[in-house]
Order: sequence, then structure tokens, then C-alpha cells
Amino acid sequence: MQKPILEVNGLKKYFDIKGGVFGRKIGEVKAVDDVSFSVMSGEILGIVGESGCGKSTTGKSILRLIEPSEGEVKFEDQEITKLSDEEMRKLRRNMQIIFQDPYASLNPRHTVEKIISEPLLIHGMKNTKERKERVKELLEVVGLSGYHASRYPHQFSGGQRQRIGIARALANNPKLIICDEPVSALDVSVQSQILNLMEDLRDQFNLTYVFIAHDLSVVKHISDRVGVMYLGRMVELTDKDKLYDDPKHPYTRALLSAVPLPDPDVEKDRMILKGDVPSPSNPPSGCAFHTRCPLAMDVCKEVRPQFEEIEDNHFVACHLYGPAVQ
Amino acid sequence: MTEEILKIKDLHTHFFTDNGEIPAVDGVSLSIKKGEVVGIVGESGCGKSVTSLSIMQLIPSPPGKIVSGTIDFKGENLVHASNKRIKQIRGNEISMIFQEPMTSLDPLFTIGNQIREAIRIHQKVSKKEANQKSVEMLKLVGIPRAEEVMNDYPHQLSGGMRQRVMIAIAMACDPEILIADEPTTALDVTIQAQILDLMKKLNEEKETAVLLITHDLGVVAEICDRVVVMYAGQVVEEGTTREILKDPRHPYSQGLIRSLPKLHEKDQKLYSIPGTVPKPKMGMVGCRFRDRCRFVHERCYQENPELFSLENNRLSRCFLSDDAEGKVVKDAEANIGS
Amino acid sequence: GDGSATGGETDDEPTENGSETEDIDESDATEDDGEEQVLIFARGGDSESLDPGSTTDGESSRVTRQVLESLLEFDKESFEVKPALAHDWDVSEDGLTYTFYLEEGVTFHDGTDFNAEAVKVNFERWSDPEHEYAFTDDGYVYSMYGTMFGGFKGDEGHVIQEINVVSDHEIEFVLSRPLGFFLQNMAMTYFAITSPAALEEYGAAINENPVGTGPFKFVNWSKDDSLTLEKFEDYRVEGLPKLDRVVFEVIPDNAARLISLRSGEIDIMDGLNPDDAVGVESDDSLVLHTRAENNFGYVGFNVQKEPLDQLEVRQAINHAIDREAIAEALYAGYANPAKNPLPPSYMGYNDEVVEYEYDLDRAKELLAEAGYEDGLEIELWTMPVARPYMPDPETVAEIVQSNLADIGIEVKIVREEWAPYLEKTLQGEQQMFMLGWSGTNGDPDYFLSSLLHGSNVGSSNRTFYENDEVDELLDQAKVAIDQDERAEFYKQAQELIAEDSPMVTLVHSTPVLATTSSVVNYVPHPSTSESLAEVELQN
Amino acid sequence: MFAYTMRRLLMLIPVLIGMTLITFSIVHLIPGNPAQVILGETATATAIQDLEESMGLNKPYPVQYTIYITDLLQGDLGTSLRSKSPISSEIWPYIAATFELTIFAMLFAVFIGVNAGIISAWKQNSWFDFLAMLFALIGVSMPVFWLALMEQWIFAQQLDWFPSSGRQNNRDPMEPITYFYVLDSLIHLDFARTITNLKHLVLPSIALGTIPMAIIARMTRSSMLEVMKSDYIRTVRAKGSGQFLVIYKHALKNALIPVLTVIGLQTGVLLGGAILTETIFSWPGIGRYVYEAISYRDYPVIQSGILVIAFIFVMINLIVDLLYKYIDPRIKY
Amino acid sequence: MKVISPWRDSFRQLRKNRFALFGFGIIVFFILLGLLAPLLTSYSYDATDPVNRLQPPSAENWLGTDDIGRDIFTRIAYGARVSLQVGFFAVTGALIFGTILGIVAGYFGRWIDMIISRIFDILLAFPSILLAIAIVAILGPSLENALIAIAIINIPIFGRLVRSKVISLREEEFVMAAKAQGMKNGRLIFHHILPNSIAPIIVQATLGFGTAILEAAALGFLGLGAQPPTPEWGAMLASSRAFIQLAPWTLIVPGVSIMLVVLGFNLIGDGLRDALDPKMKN
Ligand SMILES: Nc1ncnc2c1ncn2[C@@H]1O[C@H](COP(=O)(O)OP(=O)(O)OP(=O)(O)O)[C@@H](O)[C@H]1O
Ligand SMILES: Nc1ncnc2c1ncn2[C@@H]1O[C@H](COP(=O)(O)OP(=O)(O)OP(=O)(O)O)[C@@H](O)[C@H]1O
Ligand SMILES: [Mg+2]
Ligand SMILES: [Mg+2]
Repeated sequence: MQKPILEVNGLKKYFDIKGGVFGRKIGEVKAVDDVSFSVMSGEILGIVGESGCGKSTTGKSILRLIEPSEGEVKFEDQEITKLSDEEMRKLRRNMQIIFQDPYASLNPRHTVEKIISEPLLIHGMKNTKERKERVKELLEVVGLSGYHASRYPHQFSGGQRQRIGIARALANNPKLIICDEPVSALDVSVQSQILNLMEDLRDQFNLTYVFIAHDLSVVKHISDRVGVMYLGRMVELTDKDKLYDDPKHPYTRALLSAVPLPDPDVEKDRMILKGDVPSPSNPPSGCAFHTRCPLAMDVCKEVRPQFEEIEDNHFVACHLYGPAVQ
Repeated sequence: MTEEILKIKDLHTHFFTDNGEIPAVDGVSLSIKKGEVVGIVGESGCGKSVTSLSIMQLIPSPPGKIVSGTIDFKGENLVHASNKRIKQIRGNEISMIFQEPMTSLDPLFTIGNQIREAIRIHQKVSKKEANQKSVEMLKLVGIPRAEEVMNDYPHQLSGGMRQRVMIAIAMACDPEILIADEPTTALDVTIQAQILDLMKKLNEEKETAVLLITHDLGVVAEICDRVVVMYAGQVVEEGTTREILKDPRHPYSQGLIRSLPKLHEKDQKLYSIPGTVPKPKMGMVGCRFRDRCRFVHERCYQENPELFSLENNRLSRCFLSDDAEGKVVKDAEANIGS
Repeated sequence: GDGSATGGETDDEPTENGSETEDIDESDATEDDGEEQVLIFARGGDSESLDPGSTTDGESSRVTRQVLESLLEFDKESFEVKPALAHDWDVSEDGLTYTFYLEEGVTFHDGTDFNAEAVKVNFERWSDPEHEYAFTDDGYVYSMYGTMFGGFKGDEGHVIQEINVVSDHEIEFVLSRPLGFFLQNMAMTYFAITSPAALEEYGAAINENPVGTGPFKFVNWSKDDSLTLEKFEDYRVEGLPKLDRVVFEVIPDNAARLISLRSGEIDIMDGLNPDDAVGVESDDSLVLHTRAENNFGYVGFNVQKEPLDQLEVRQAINHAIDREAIAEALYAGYANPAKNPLPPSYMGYNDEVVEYEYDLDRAKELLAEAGYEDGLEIELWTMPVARPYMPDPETVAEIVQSNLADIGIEVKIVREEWAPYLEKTLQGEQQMFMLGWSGTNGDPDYFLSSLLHGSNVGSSNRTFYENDEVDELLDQAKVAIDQDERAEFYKQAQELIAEDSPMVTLVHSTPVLATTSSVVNYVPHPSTSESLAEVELQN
Repeated sequence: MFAYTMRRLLMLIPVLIGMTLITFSIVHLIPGNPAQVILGETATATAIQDLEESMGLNKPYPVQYTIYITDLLQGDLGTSLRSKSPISSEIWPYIAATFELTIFAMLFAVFIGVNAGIISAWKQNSWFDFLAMLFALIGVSMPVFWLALMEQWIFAQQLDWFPSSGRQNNRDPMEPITYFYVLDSLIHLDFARTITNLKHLVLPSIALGTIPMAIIARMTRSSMLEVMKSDYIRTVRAKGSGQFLVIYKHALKNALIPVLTVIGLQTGVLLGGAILTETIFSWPGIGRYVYEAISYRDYPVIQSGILVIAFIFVMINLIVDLLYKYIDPRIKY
Repeated sequence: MKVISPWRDSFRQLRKNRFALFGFGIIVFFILLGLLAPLLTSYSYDATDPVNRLQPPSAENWLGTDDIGRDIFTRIAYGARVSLQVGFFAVTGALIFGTILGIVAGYFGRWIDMIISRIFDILLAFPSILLAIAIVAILGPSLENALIAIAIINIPIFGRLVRSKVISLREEEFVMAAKAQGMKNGRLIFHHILPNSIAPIIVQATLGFGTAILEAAALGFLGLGAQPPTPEWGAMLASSRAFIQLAPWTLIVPGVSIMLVVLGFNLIGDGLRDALDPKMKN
């Protein structure tokens, strides 16, 4: 088996909530609460979960765009949470990110040329002509043309902008790209274009992706392994086929059954969850899912289940598979 | 076969902006029968919302205006109805819910106030009666602790709850038609499942006709009887849900369905429609989809395709559906489709 | 008797006091002749304090003049001294002992009796910082006393050696040296007598609760707004005052004040723009009044600074300035060109002094003599505030500027705010500067010594002019008792001063004011504070 | 809510301390000696010295500051150098005068401004909208003092409709109780006087209220237009409600939130910034009190006056914030 | 497809705005008036002529004369220079310092933000005109010092604006993205944050031009601004104050001039706001 390119151990990110008479901290949002996983070189790890479950925070913490509260992040065996700003800055050419919103993630006042050549410049490509060449090359790689370079982002459609974002991420030949919902703002017909492009690029440049999305079909389509998050925690992580064919965690099951399928012939036995996702500032005790879980047991209210490998390469955090039940 | 309560004929709704006239809805025709669930699907900007707002006479004016066409609601043309009449119809006979449950409720008034308002606009009832009715409605849409929620403000509720409240408001006067503009797009899948379930239930119990607007074919498959596919301000295909999903005739519908990643199928390279949706503009000649179409031929540049009738009352706006060319379709598909 | 019956003893609150008497007045008024006589006097600024001894502010005197009285008072239109609380007085041969015979049967507004003891208490309060009513800790300083009587108790120059109460109504002042203008001083509003009982009662708040023997008593005061006085029924002069009530109102803006006068909202306005005088005169419903000249506006030279230390330069400038034009154009005729630093009506005014003609050729000649044929640059400091002697200093400065440009002197106008202006000119930072002087006790000493005596350098003498001969003359004039003798000394001094030319004597202005035509018997006094006791309103 | 109010009050402390420091420094950086000004050009050197000493002006600055702060903490605002009266007893009438004027000016501004804004938004692009917004633009472009002068000239002098200056008919002054003259006249049950006092308020209120009115009108209009585009207004329409309900119930309440900020800020500006208007209309307000204190170098009055104004200003902002909470339930504390 | 930069786009929008063009016209008129003053009039702005004082408008004196016989038209024309300069320098000063402080506070946050924001709070809690008066009292009355005072009271206005813009931009994805490239702070600020906060700054600066002129006029009216014989409009109003009844034109003319110039800037500012507001686009 390949070496992991990225290892995340016990990652936590708590945001302070301020209030009260002195504006002191009166609580915290546990956006990411003890998440661990690793990503192999060349693989695509998908992360799914409902809105607010901490997917983006996980992604940004890995790149230290948000400083994690606790835990370690190892990139190519180097522990990066302890790096100085300058060391981190240098390392960034190897780790990139693509954002969800193709409108907000490009500087509206820069030309495409400038947007894509900037990372080149800051990582040492001082020659203007060289940069121009590279920009053209990158544009073509993502399916745009050299003449697009002189335009501004507002002159492009959503899909095209996402391509520009990808070109920018590719500029310095990174090894790892965190994709934070890169296609969820796009229309179906464009979404498939981008998904295909990303797959091609992975093969072409031997990239590793952490692919964040809330659309299970999309994640399934693109990933090798998939992790499911709920309320800041990873509840299940395994190969995609295993996950979709044999989901272990009740939440995963509910999630899968809730996806409407564009096929009138598929008969589904629906498992409709009751209620809403609890607030991450006040997550339920024990297993965070126990308030909505149809299979909840007494132990679920009190003990937080361990995230354990219950089968080969299949991690689940659920008491159904823990020693308590077995 | 039951009667058609809403018939839209050749509707043209244009926006008159600084950058010229935009034909957002360009000759749309569709109809809904009593108790039926009709879906409108299509990509962003194809005119779904404008169509639905046109029915409600809620097009922001200026810059929008219904240029021509009729919207026939039980024999009455809404396009020319008086303001007073429109107010009577809105929320009472036809009501509407919107995509963003987060912003569709007035943040400064309690839930109770806003439902009550919907009732008292149309019914001469006391505040108390209206209150009772409101609580009933909240219970109907499955809100727990309905009495308490009456005194809550929108921000105290989750997105799913808010969408339920919106449905409660819309259903408060027992409308004959409920127009739902992407009611679940902003919600998580687990919540979406809840809402769709609720809408299906209401449709069955109250026999309310539903016009459901969405871009998610999955949602359509879930609850619609009939589907209208829109592209660039026009209807391009119409038929029953099963027909459209299983046997799409228009190249656009075909492409759309094939480009979806499938949850229960083995991986294969996704199909993708090349290019992007054209921006609507005046005086376009020819098929709007031609630049992205794999069956494009000369005629697509010269004529505007009409909605050709197919078997089972199906419609498709493609020359390939023209009888004369019917064969070509089959052949072409046989060639490329596999 | 009922006025005194309701007086102070029972009422602590002056406002309560006011309201009660107000009721009584109203009933009186209806019984008598129906209409209440209320006069509104509008002015530009408010009084600082209603304790006359501790302030030098003219707006304060204007009000306290009505409420409190001094032993003597000035004649209606001049500085001639007349009896007031003292009906008579004696001066000893050596000029060192003054005996005053006080009016009998006079009561303060609070009902207590006026007597020699009260006079003594007041004078001691002013002269002795340790006195129980001196309120030194509350920031009270009696600077006018210090100025007029040569300092305070224990100071070397302090003139009043002792005050002896001879009897209830006879009091004797013993001086350490003769003081030519002692009687003038005794008539000043600053040295008006406050009821000792009130001092006891109000303590440091006496500045908001004046209690005297004057024709009007204090009712209330809304600062920067209005100050109300009402008739004192037991006033010592029978039949006075005529008015039932006087209200002093603050209207900071000259133009707004005139608007109010025109619309009849007010009856008397102080500080009319000379330019508006014509309009007032032609208006039948208004009457124009002038105050006698009692001031002097000048452009001073700092005689210790180059190039103004050269006599020729000073004289050149003097010749270059067109006083006539300034007086005519800017004061609309309500000013006379000045040739002496003393108003013409004053004793000792020297009319023989030859004035500096407006003569550009002569000016240029002098300048050339001084070595400045190619011109020079001079700073002119301009006062930032309007004063009676210079209602529009800015404009005067601009005219001086263009006058001097004609002889090749480039004038740079320097503007400071009033506070730093006074301070910096005192320290001699200026070259040329504008200022003036207003009389208070009608004595020439107050003008000439203050402005030009060498001992006042660093104080009120901002030209830094020192001439031993002049100083000598002024000193002699100060102690002489014979007024003719004094006048002679002053005349000689003026001669010398004119020659040395330490300043451009610009103008003596006659401040103009206006009343509605229903105001009768109003006579403006040169000191700016006049009694309103005889004023009446007629329809 | 309570916690929030307390917190806001506590947050004021550093600001207030900062303010005392700044006012103290400003005051002592201003050149010029109060003793000199008080005594004027005819003062002798010794007189000035005596006065300085009695005013405590020759103590070192840190000592003076400490004295100032200790006094402040005991609620003692100091004693005016000029009038020798305690500021705390002297200042209230000025504050009341300014408050009264400010309240009427803001009533005028809010009433006209908000309604003009609503109608403009309602009838967007109509001639009313055009004219109202043109006037509003001219309103914000005018020097207030000039407007005041013109008003006085036209309405007081030429037309003689309103008194040109002062707060009341001084021929018959009233016994002040609260120093809010209109209120006082009501307490005295003297309604004729109320009318007179209101007449005195007309011109200064309009002069002072014009700029806020223009700002409020513009703000209301744009805020209304913004709100009218919102989803929840569309919802209300979809319910079948009439225009009036839409505008006056839903749109207005929502549009009011940014307008409220403007109202709060403008009220603060009027409180201290009305110096010129107060002078022109002889209105004995706090702005003039402080301004004159500056020219007289009356340090305690400058310090305490500015501090009081700033404090009131901050309190108004606090009230506005609390009002938000009242209008907008989303705001959490 | 032509390349249209966002700036060009805004400019085109602005050109279509008739009100903004009108405002622009007013400003150009006064700029020309100021620049060409020596050509337009044969009088000098400080030449007194007491004999011809307070003359009503006539063929010789188009707008009449003031109380010492100076030609008002001439003074208005030269005064345009003064007012426009005051506006320009005061706004530039406030803009530079405000922007620097705002960026520092917004970008670096924490205690620096804390301190700078508190200082802004304190400065804003003082009524601005009082603060200006106090500053002028310290520095001494002159046009330059009035200008400094106006600049100072406007610093927190710009500072806050920039700070809030920077804080919101800091959270924007494109800034995140730039940071993720490994960009240094300086570049991030000058290439990404500043250019995107410039639109509201420009709008505020334009409107600030107007307010600065008004503030200068108020100080001038109080005698704390420009000193005679400088023909500053506010000071002109002050010196004519007494003649409103005798010679109303001496007050009307400078007042209307101030109003027009400020109106001009407000019109342009409004136009710019519409043109630069991203919400109006698309
Ligand atoms: N800067 C922040 N301060 C406070 N709370 C935050 C912050 N950023 C995120 N959160 C909270 O952390 C939780 C996780 O947020 P995150 O953005 O990671 O969710 P997500 O899974 O990416 O959701 P989505 O699908 O909506 O993007 C949410 O409850 C969010 O409110
Ligand atoms: N207020 C408006 N002014 C100008 N053009 C408008 C306006 N509203 C809609 N349009 C145009 O009408 C067209 C159709 O818009 P519509 O909102 O109906 O799309 P939609 O199908 O509902 O898309 P989505 O899935 O994004 O909601 C769009 O191209 C849009 O540009
Ligand atoms: Mg996210
Ligand atoms: Mg839509």
C-alpha cells in the first residue's frame, strides 16, 4: 500500500462565542471535533455531510487557513501545524484549495492572467514571458483558451470561472488539492464537465484530492474512499463501494436513503430522519446522532463512540458495532 | 380525465433593462389539472421562476412585463385581471412558496402573525379564530409544539421548519394550486426528504394541484406526475415523469439525464453537454440548443422549431421529433447513443 | 412695607422668592394702572457674575448697576461724581481721609438695613483675601479693587489703610497716600454694596443671588438666555423705579438683535452696527442713541522690535494711515479720528497736539530716512473680537493693510484668538497690533497710565513704550488732588507721547444703540452701565 | 437585554477615560490663559497672577488631571472659572435647551424625512420622487448656518411669521421647572405660552432639522427600495395583501433599521454641533456653552461640557442599539 | 468579446448618469472659475474701495460689492480656489491616514484593532465641529490649521469604513484563495484587499469633499479658518453677516456658491455609488 500523503489526527477547531457582561467567551462552536483520517498519494478522498457539519472547516484547517485548535496535520510526514508563517507560506505551493463559489473566489479586479500568474510569481517565477507562457498552458489544460487571459472574471460563466480557479490551483504543480464543494454551485450540465475535468487532471498530474461535497452522488462518482461527517465528527469512513452498498452507521443509511433518485423505477424503503441537526455550539452528549437515530440505545446518550476500524478499511463511530453490543 | 384549472398559452415575459430587452420567458405554454403535480425542470436562468411569478402577477415591474400570452385560471385570464381580483386570488386560490426559506419570512414578525395575516387577508374571521386556524395549519405541516412556535420569530427556526411554515402559510386558505419554486434546493437532503414527503401528503389529502419548480430530476421523479423541461425561456419537452426520465426525446433532456452521476450504478465516465446555456436575447432564430446539440443540422439554424406533438400527448421542441425526421432520430441515436 | 415683609429671611430659594413677589406685583399692577411695564434689554453676551466686585465684565456691571448701588454714582451722561448711598462726603486737607455720610432708612432687598458696617464688610471682603466672605477658595478674585486701589491688604501699594465706622451712618476711609481719583473710584459699579446678610446666606453662590439696595431686585437668571429683575418697592428714591420689570436678554448676533427690535420683541438693543444706524434713524418706530465717547482704538507699535524701534518708521506709518476714511467708512460716521490716547471729553485732553496728517509723501520721506526706501514687511496683529472701540477689527486691518501698501510696506495680517492674542501681545511677540481701551471711572489716569506708563510694561502697556519724562508726569498727576493741576500734567504727557508716536491713534468711537420709540428717559452712559430707574414705556 | 445594557455601559468606561484624557490634553494644549481672557485687555499683571493662582492653574498637569478625575468620580464637574458657579448646577439648563431643540428638530426631520422617503420609494421615478430627492440633495449640500440666516431673514424679518430668537417671550418669562420650556408651560397649564414657545422653536428646529431630514429621506428611500426587493416582501404580496399593508407594516419596519442608525447619529451630531444655529437663534444650548468656554479658556467648562456631550451621544447610541433589539428580534446579546 | 475592466465598466455607467454629469459640470465650472479668475475679472480680490461699499449687482460689479467695496464676483472666483483646495487637501489627508489606520486595524486585528477602534470611537463621540474648533484653538486660526482639523475629524470616518471593508474582505474566498497561494501580507493587502475596498473609499472621498468644504465654511464663519483678506466663502458669509438687511446679495452669493459646489460633489458621489456598487451590476 502507498504511503499516506496527508495524515490528520485528532483535529479540532472550536470557534469562541462571545457574550455576557464582559464580552467574555461564553461558549464555543465545536465546528470540528476530533477528526482523524489519512489520504493516500494519488487517491481521492470524499467527505460528505450536511450543511454546517464542519466539512469546510476541516478543509481549511488542514491548510491552516484557519488555525486548528488542536490535533496534528502531517503533510508528507511533516507536521505542519507547528510551522512558522514563512515555512508554511513556502509549503503552500504543494497544497492548494478550490472553493465552492466560483463568483467569490476570484478577485473581481484582476484579469485572468494576473489571477493565474500570481502564484507563479510569489513562488519564484520572476520572468514575465515565462509566466505568460505558463498561464496560456494552464488555461488550455483546463479547457479554456489563451485569449481568455486578458479578460476579467465577470465576463465568464460559472463553469468557466471554476476552471480558472482550478488553473490557479494547478499553477505550481501541487501535490494535494482540497476541493471544497467545487461543483455544488454549478448547473448539472456544467457540473459533469467539471467533474470530468478534475478526473482527467488527477490522472494527468498525479494529484491527490480531498473532495468535499454534500451531494452523495457526486462524491460517490469521483472518490475512491468516502468519509461521512455529522456535527463536527467523522462517523464513517471507507471505500466508496462498501459505503454505498453496505453502510454501517445509521446516519449514513438515512443519508443514502434520503437522496432522491432520478429513476421512477427504483423502489426505496425510505428512512426519514426526524427533526433537525442540533447546534454545534451545544452538541448532544454521547453520540451526537442519538437525538435523531432510530436505533439509539441508552449507551448512545452517555458514551461517545470511538471511531474504529470494524472491518478491513471500514471505520465507524457507532455503538452498534462497539464492544457494548457485541 | 379531470379538467385543466390553469392553462398558460404562449406566455412572453420580458425584462426591459439597460442592456436591452431580455425575453426571459419566450412563448411558454403549459397546463395543470386539478390535483395534479407538475414539475418544471431546467437549468439556472431558463425562466422557471419568471414563469411562476408571471402566474402570480408578481413580476417586478419595472423592469419586467408580460408582453403577450394568456394565463387562464378557471376561465379567467389573469394577465388582464384587475388588481383587486389578483389580490383575491393570490394566497387564496393560487399560492406560492419560494426557494429561500431563510429569507422568505419577514424577520421582524412572529410566525403566528405571518400565518394569521395570510388568513385574515382573505377570510373575515376574528383574531382568535385566525389563531386557531394557524395552529391547525402548523400542526398539519408537522411542526411540533405548534402553539409555542406561533410566538417564535423566523430566525429561531431551522431552515426545514421555516419551509414548513411557508407551506403552512401557502396552504392556509386551501388554494387550488400551490406553486413551489425550488422549495428544497436550500435544504439538506434529509430535510428535503421530509419536505417532499409533506408536499406529497398535502397533495393527496387536499387535492391541491402543485406546480413544482426544480432543477433536480431526482425530486421530479419523487413526486411529479408530469414534467415540463425548459431551456432558455422555452418549453422543450413535456410528458409524464416516467416517459421523460426513461425515454427523453429532446437532445437536451437526454443530455441532462445522462450527465447526472448515478448513485446506484457503477461508475463510468460522465456524459457532459458541451458549452453553456445561451443568455436569452431578442430575435433569436433557430433552435436555442443547437450549439450544444450533437444532432445539430442545417435546419436548426434556419427555423424555430415548434413543439411537436408525439404519442401520449407528449411534446418535444426538436426537428427530430418532426414526423418527417422521426427516423433520423432513431438512427442517430442508434449510432451515437451506445 | 409688604415688599420687605416677604423678603429673604424665610425663603432660602431665590426662585421661590421671585415667584411669590411676582404674584403680589401682578395684583398691584392691576390695581394701579393696568399695564405691567416690562422692559427688555437685549445684548450680545451674558453677564459673567452678579457679584460686581469679583468681575470686570461690562455685561455684569450693566445688570448689577440696577440691583446694587455704590456710595457715589456718576452723572447720567458723564463721569461727574454724584451722591448715591452716601448723600455727602468730606475730604481732609492732606487728601488722606475721606468721610462719607450715608443715607438713612435704606434697606437691602432682603429687608436688612443698610449702614456703615455693611460698607465696611464689603470693602474688607474685597481687600482681604482671608476675609470670611472673600470666597478665595471658590475662585473669587477682586481684580478691579486691586487695580483701582493699588493692591490688596498687606500689599505695599495698597491705598486704603483703614476703614473706620464712625457711626451707623458715617464711615471714614484713611489712605496711605493721596489718590487723585479716589472719589471717581467710589462711584464705580464694581464697588457696589452687597447685603452682608446675603453674603452670609448665599456664601459663594452670591454671584447668582445679588442682594443690594438698587431700584430693582433680582428674580431669576437663565444663563445665556434671560435675566429678570423686578421693581424694588422700597427703593430709597420715591417714585422710582418706573418699570415693573426689566429683562436682560442675550441675543449674540447683532443682526438678529436688530430683527428682534424691529418686531418689537425687545425694547433696547445694545451694540448696533454703525451701518444700520441710518436705517434705524429713518424708522419712526425706532430711536437711535449714542453713548458719549469713552474709548480709544489704536494700532500699537512694539517699540522694542525692529523696525518699529525707529521713530521715523513709526511716524511714517502714522502719516500713511487715513484715519478720516476709517472713521467715516467703517463707523458710518459714529467715530472721530483720534489724535490723543484719551477721549476728548476727558479732563486734561490736549487739543493742541498736532495730529499726523494723512500725507503719503511725508510718509515715504520718513521711511527713506529710516533706510527703508525699498519698502519693508511688517506683521499686523488683528484682534479676533469686536470691541466697542473697534466693532469690526478685521476690516480696519484690511484698510490699514492697503493704506500701508501705498508707501511700500507690505503688511502681513496675523490673527490669534482672543486669549492668546492678549497673552502674546503682553509678552511682546507682536510688531504692530490693534487694540483699544475703554474708560470705567472717567479718569484720564485710567487711560494714560495703563497704556503708556513704563511700569505697566508687561501688563497693560503693550507698546513697551517707556519714557521717564512721561512716567514722571503721570505719577505726579496721580497723587495731585487739585484737578487743574492734574489736567496740566496730563496735557504735557500727551505732547510727549504724540512726538514719540508709540501708536497710531485711530479713533474714538461713539457706540450706537437703538430703542423702540416707546422707551422714554433712557440715557446711555459712557461707562456702558446706566441706571434704568427712570426709564418708562409709553405707547 | 440587561446584560447587554450593562456590557455596553461597561464598554463605555475606557471610551470615557480616553475622552477625559483627550479633553484634558486638548484643553491644556490650547494656548492662552483663562485669567488673561477673563480680565481682558485692561488687566494688570498682578491681577492676572492672582486670578491664576486662585484658579489652581499653576499646578502641574498630572496633579490637575488627578484632581479633575477624582472630582469627576464624585460627580463633581468642577467650577466654571468665569462664572465661579459649579458646572453641575449650571449645565442643566443648557442641556435642556439643546435637548428641547434637538427633539423638535428630529421630530421634524423624522416625520418629513421618513414619509418623503417612503413615498419616494413607493412612487419610484415619479415627479414626487424626483423633487423630493432633489430637495434632499440640496438639503445635505447647504451650510446649516447659512440656511439659518436665510430663514431668519425671510421668515422672521421679511414676513414676521415667527420670532427670530430666543426660547420664549421674555417680556413675560416663566418660572422654569425642568428647563424644557414647552414642557414647563404645560406643567404650568399655560397653553397660550405653549403656543408661543412652540413658535420660538419653529425656525431653529427647521434649520437644524433640514440636514438630518434630507439624510433620513435619502436613507429611508434607498432602504425601502432595498427591502421592497426582498423575498419576504414578495411573500407578503403572494399572500394577496394590499400595497398599504406591504409598505407600512412589513417594508417600513424592516427599512427602519438602518434609518434608526442615521437618526441616532444625527441626534448626536445635533447635540454638540449646533453651535452656529444656537448662536444665530440665540438659543442658550450646550454647544454654545462649550464654544464660549473655549474662547474664554474656561478649562473646567470645556472639559466637562465636552465630556457631557460625548456621554449623551454615547448614551443615544446605546438607546438606538436597545431600540434595535426592540424592533429586530434577531439581535442577540 | 471586448475586454471590459470593472473600472471601465463603472465609468461607462457613470457617464450614463445625468445627475452625476450635472454635478461634474458644476465642479468643472467652479474649477475653471478658480483657474481663470485673473482673466475673468479686472479687480483684485483684496482691493478695498470703501466708497463703493455694499453696491448691488451691476454691470461693473456683476455680483455687487461687499462692505469694504471689494468685488464679490472676484472674491467668489478666487474663493473657488480656496474651497476646492481645502476639500482636496483635507480629504486627501484624511484618506491617507484613515486608510492606513483602517487597514492596520482591520487586517491585523487583535489588540492593534482594539486600540485603533477605541481611538476612532472616542474621536467620533465628540461632535466633529467642536473637535475641529478645539484643534484650531490649539493650532491657531488659519486656513492651513482649519484644513488640518478637518482632516483629523475625517480620519475616523475613513478609518472605520476601510476597517469594516477590510474585515469583510478578509473573509472573502478570493482573499482566502490568495492566502492559500502563499502570498505575503503586503501583497495580499495591496493587490487584493485595497483594490477591492477602493470603491466605497472613492465614494466617501467624493462626498467627503463636500462635507470638508462645508466644515471649512463653518470654521471660516466662526473666524477660525481662512484669514482676511483670503476670499474664503465661509469667512465672506461671516463678514457680511451684519448686512443681510442692507445688502442681502453679500450673503446669498457665497451661500449659494458653497451649496452648488457641495451639491456637485454629492451628485458625483451618488453617481459613483451607483456605478461602483457591485449590487447594481449584472
Ligand atoms: N468563523 C467562524 N466563527 C464561528 N463559527 C463558525 C465559523 N466558521 C464556521 N463556523 C461554524 O462551524 C460549523 C461548521 O462550519 P463549516 O463551514 O465547516 O460547515 P460545512 O460543513 O462546510 O457546511 P456547508 O455545507 O454549509 O458549507 C458551523 O456551525 C458554522 O456555523
Ligand atoms: N429582475 C430581472 N431583471 C432582469 N432580468 C431578469 C430579472 N429576473 C430574471 N431575469 C432574467 O430572466 C431569466 C430567467 O430567470 P429565472 O429566475 O426565471 O430563472 P430560473 O430558471 O428560475 O433560474 P434558477 O434556477 O437560477 O432560479 C434570467 O436569464 C434572468 O437574467
Ligand atoms: Mg462549507
Ligand atoms: Mg429560480
